[in-house]
Amino acid sequence: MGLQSFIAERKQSKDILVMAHVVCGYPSFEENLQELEIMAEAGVDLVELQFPFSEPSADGPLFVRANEQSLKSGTTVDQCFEFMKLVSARFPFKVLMMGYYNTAFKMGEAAFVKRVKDAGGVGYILPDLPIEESPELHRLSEEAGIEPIILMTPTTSDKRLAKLGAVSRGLVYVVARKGVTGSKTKMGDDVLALVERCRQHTDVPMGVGFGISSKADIDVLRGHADIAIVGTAALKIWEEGGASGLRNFFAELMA
Amino acid sequence: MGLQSFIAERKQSKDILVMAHVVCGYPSFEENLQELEIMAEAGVDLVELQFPFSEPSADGPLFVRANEQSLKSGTTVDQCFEFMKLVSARFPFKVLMMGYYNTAFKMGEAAFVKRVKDAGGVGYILPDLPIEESPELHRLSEEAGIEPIILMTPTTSDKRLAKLGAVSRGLVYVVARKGVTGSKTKMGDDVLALVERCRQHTDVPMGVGFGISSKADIDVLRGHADIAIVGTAALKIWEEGGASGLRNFFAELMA
Amino acid sequence: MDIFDFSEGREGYYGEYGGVFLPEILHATIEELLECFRECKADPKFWQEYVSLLQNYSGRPTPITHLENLSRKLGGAQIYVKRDDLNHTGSHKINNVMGQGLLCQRLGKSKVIAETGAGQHGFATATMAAKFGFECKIYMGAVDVARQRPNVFWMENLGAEVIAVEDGQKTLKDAVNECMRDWVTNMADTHYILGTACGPHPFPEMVSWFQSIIGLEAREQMLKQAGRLPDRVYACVGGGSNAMGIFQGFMNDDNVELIGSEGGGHGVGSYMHSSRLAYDDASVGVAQGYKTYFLQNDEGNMNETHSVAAGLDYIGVNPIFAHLHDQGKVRFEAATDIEVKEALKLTMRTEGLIPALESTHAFVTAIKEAPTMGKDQIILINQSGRGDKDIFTIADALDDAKWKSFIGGKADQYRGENN
Amino acid sequence: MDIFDFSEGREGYYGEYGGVFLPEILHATIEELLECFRECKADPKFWQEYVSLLQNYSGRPTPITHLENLSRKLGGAQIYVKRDDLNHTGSHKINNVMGQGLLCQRLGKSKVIAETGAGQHGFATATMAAKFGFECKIYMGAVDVARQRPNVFWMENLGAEVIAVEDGQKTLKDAVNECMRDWVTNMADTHYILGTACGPHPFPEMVSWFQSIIGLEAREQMLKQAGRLPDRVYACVGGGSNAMGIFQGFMNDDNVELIGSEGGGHGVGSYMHSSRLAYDDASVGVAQGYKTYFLQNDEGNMNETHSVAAGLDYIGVNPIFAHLHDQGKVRFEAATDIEVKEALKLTMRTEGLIPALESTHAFVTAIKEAPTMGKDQIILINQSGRGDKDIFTIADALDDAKWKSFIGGKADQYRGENN
Ligand SMILES: Cc1ncc(COP(=O)(O)O)c(C=O)c1O
Ligand SMILES: Cc1ncc(COP(=O)(O)O)c(C=O)c1O
Repeated sequence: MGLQSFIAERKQSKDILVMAHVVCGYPSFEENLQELEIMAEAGVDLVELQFPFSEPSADGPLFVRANEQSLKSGTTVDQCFEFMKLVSARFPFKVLMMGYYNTAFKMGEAAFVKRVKDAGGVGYILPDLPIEESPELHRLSEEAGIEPIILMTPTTSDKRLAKLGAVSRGLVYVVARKGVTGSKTKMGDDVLALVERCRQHTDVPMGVGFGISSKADIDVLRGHADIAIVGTAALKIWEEGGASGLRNFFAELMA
Repeated sequence: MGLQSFIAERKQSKDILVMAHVVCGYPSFEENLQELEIMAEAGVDLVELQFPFSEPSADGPLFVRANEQSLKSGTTVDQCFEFMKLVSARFPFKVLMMGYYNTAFKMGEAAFVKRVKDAGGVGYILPDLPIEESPELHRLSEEAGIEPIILMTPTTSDKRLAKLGAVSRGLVYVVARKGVTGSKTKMGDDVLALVERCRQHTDVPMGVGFGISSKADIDVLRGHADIAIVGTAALKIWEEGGASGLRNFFAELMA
Repeated sequence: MDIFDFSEGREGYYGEYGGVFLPEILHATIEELLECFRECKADPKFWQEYVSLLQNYSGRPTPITHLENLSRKLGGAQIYVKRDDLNHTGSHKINNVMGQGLLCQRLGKSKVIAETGAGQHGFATATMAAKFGFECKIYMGAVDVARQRPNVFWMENLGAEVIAVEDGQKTLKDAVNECMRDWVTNMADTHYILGTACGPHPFPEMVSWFQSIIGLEAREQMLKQAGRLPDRVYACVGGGSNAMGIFQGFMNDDNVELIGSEGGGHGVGSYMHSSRLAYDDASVGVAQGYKTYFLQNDEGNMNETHSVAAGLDYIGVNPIFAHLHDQGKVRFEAATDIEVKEALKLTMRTEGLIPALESTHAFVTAIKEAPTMGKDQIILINQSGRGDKDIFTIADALDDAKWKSFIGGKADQYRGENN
Repeated sequence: MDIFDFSEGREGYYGEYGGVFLPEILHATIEELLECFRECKADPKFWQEYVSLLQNYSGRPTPITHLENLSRKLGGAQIYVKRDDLNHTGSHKINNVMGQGLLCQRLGKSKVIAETGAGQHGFATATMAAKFGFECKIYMGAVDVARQRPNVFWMENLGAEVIAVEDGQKTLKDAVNECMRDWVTNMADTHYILGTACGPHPFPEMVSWFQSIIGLEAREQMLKQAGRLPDRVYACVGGGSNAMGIFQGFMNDDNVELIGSEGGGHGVGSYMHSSRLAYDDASVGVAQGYKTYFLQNDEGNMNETHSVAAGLDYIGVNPIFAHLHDQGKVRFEAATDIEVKEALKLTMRTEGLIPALESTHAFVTAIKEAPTMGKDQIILINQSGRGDKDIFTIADALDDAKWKSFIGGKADQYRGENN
């Protein structure tokens, strides 16, 4: 089943889905598994598996350090794909590859698509790959039946939203604010207005991310967005509170 | 009795005279007196009393340090003149003021001449005062009956020697070599030739200085120059060998 | 040949290199920048204003110096040097920075950010910001902050905030990442003054354009002073801005060979260098907003790089050079750390010039090749900066014992003051 | 008015100041120098050669920069700055040194000696010697060697021998004495490159002549850039060479007021300063070969002097200024150490310029006076040098804590290497 129908199906029983995030190999693949187990238990619907990159220029400090530490401990792209395979087989949520374009570019776009697909991934998020640079990758993805996730942002003009909307598939990642991952966003009318603006240009489901860290944030989005994307907040909790902390976090978040 | 007649008189009993040097107030006026006593005993004929100056740019390292230390210990121009008075009264040798022009300039040339005269000095050596700058001082000196000592050097042209000769009185100080006081000079034909060259231009007695440190040096000059001028060598001995050292030094030198 | 005529290819691409690989959120900002740059480039008054600003503030035109002693000593080609070391703040970096300052004014932005490695670009940017009245933040790897304190000192005194970047290798490339992070947050009122001809379009073109003043001057000066064009032109290549600057003066002169000299570090095979094109260790990739040759591993993660010259110690090379290298239009060589030290000593003693360690890389290659050339041949070296502000690095590189003991004494003095 | 027309007075005298007070042994040498200088001055080709050497090697003409920000901030006169800081080696000292280098070639001498205080003149001389192929010895007070190690480092690397002078106050004046001592020994093959417009004739005239290039350029540039002559011209005065340099451009312009700014150190009455003319502590004397105002005691021994700027920290002033002061042709003011620090900070932040501490003295006086002048009035400041090579002194002067801890870390690193 493709990403979009998966989302549609899940949304029949929930008013908003949750997408979570782990950085592959940080703190370790074992801990990643524990985190994912907790996320699955809590009913998380989608997970981004970030492939660590040496130049994570769109990430905030916590993820930057996670990328760095993961690479330092020897994480390879092969390991990430194997992990993806394991995870997508074991858990009910759907898995997306998240990372930087160079990871895909270096192995070749065709190989990249094939490997995501083979590992059970339903799509990928490459924040430094603009649509101007991705027609071929999108074509290959479509052939393979996986989805390239398009990002829409507060600085995107209507004209450009139309362009982005035209090629968006699976889901759209609405970036709630300027900046990098990790800092808090005030979830309010601005964000909802942005989601509405984006909806004018596409029918695919809307995920909202960047700075979501509480049930209150999700409540704001409920009825407006389809998916709440939780990134840094979860990693922070894991680092500070371990398994029980994370369990409580997701329990509260998704209550 | 003026300088030149004094020299003439002394030369009747000696084939060469000796002029020695002390830096006033270095190591102290007391030690100066002890040195002078030894010089007098040894039969030294003339003594330069150097008035310390803060910028002794024509002096070598030993005298530079002596100038500096003397000033540091508080030596004043008044003290130097008083010391000159004491010395010229107590000892049989004749005394010359030696120093830099600024000492004379600051008190005024007329006052300077009067004070040298009053202190029993027979003349002065101001190595940084060229003849172009000294007509008035020379005039005052002549009036007072003291002598401005002219320096003649290895780099002085015949034309200039003639000019210098024309205004020289008392004695001429023949600078044995280029450089500052203190380093050794090879006393040989060059020096003698220079003395001969100087004699072409004046009849006043010739003293030779810069680097004379032994009887052998004096022996070379004997019969050519009228006066051997011993500077740094004596101070060095005093510093290293004290009174007995200096006594031996002069005994050998003048044997 | 106009490498910036994109009418037959994709805008911002040089062969297969270049492009814009930025987060979507910067799309509008980079478009706005591109548009503003296009306006400036089309407006002769802008260039006039730029030239007169550099003349009055930075001392342009910088002269060409004929190195008669060195030429004689090497016994081959006549060596001329373009003296961009005489610029205000001591390097060619000021050219680009002043140009972007004017552009930033047009953009109506009040804040500037910049990455810096050796500190020269940061120093120039802080200077420009003081002159233009912009708020200024300089991102600098923590390792560089520690080893380039003199430049940090000046930047701070010029009113800039210097932020030590603690991520990654804590050097230049990490400072670039941090600039991107600042920019995606503050682009509304902030312009990113990229320091070399790298990064996303239009930066390679824009920085090259501003630096082309070097080559424009140099070509005219060579004709006037030497009576003809040089046979070869040498420049060091970090990101490639000073080299692009001087090469552009001779791009259409087929008989002028263009040679870029990269940081050879510990030499070929050492994997401790920053030669992207002269050695075979780099491959094509996409990072920091553009596609070019990077020193990276098979999975696309960047390798550690090294050069005695902090300003050459960078993973990527400007995409224009990647293309010109493919085309055989520019030849690339590397100079090792050891060769650089020797060439620096030679240049100081024979000519009284102190090239920056970066620039000395160009001297190394020129000094190697001059003796093989005829006495009637002419070479031109771009001295992109002066070395006297890199005293710590050079004293370290030359392992100067008296310097070290001076620093020890200074430290003792400071510690004494604190007691 | 031609101050160098001695036809009605004594050659080498300016009023009652100047002259030649040297040991007889130097008579022939100084005559030879005078004769050679007269030839050079009479030979238009010499001046042409001099100008083109400076153009091609040192980047002359240096520009004039209009300080719009500072002028606006002060709310008075429009401030322009002559940028001799952009010279090769970083100060106006190179002008004189290059000129004397050419002259030394004419004299057929193969060795040069020079005194230096801050090190700028020594640095320039070592550079010139490398370029001309002269053997070079630099005399520098031991105290200055210790505190100006960066300059010593460069001089040595340029091939000069730097000799620490252990006599006297172990500073500039003692280095001058030591040069005299070397010169009386080695004059046959050695030329003494005096660094300022002091010393025996013809040095004051000769150094002033070479430095007059500053004023020649500046006058023309002011007319072109500001449309008219400045109302006032400010320069710092150590020995007085940069000030003589710029003032000569305006000597015959009666409406241009000339202001020299001396080292006020700890201020009037402190006896820790180097203001010979602005304060009342100096008197006429004869030392170091010439007659002028010296900071000396009643017996003619020199006093200790002080200035935060090593290059102003000198006992005497050039005899031409002593005369022009008597004549009321040049006004003299003093800038204290504290004022200098404040003006330096202000200039860095508002204009992105880092004047040398010496030059900052001129800024202090100009900054004090600009607000009292009309907005339609114009002042010109001579920025004789750049401050970035004085980082140790300036960091000390600004008491920069991060700098101190950087130095501590560097010292620890070096000590570690030795274990
Ligand atoms: C003096 C100097 N030259 C060259 C470079 C290298 O940069 P680019 O290749 O962009 O000229 C730098 C960079 O800091 C530099 O400071
Ligand atoms: C930059 C600078 N300005 C001024 C001076 C003072 O010298 P003068 O008065 O001869 O210009 C010096 C002396 O070292 C200097 O380095």
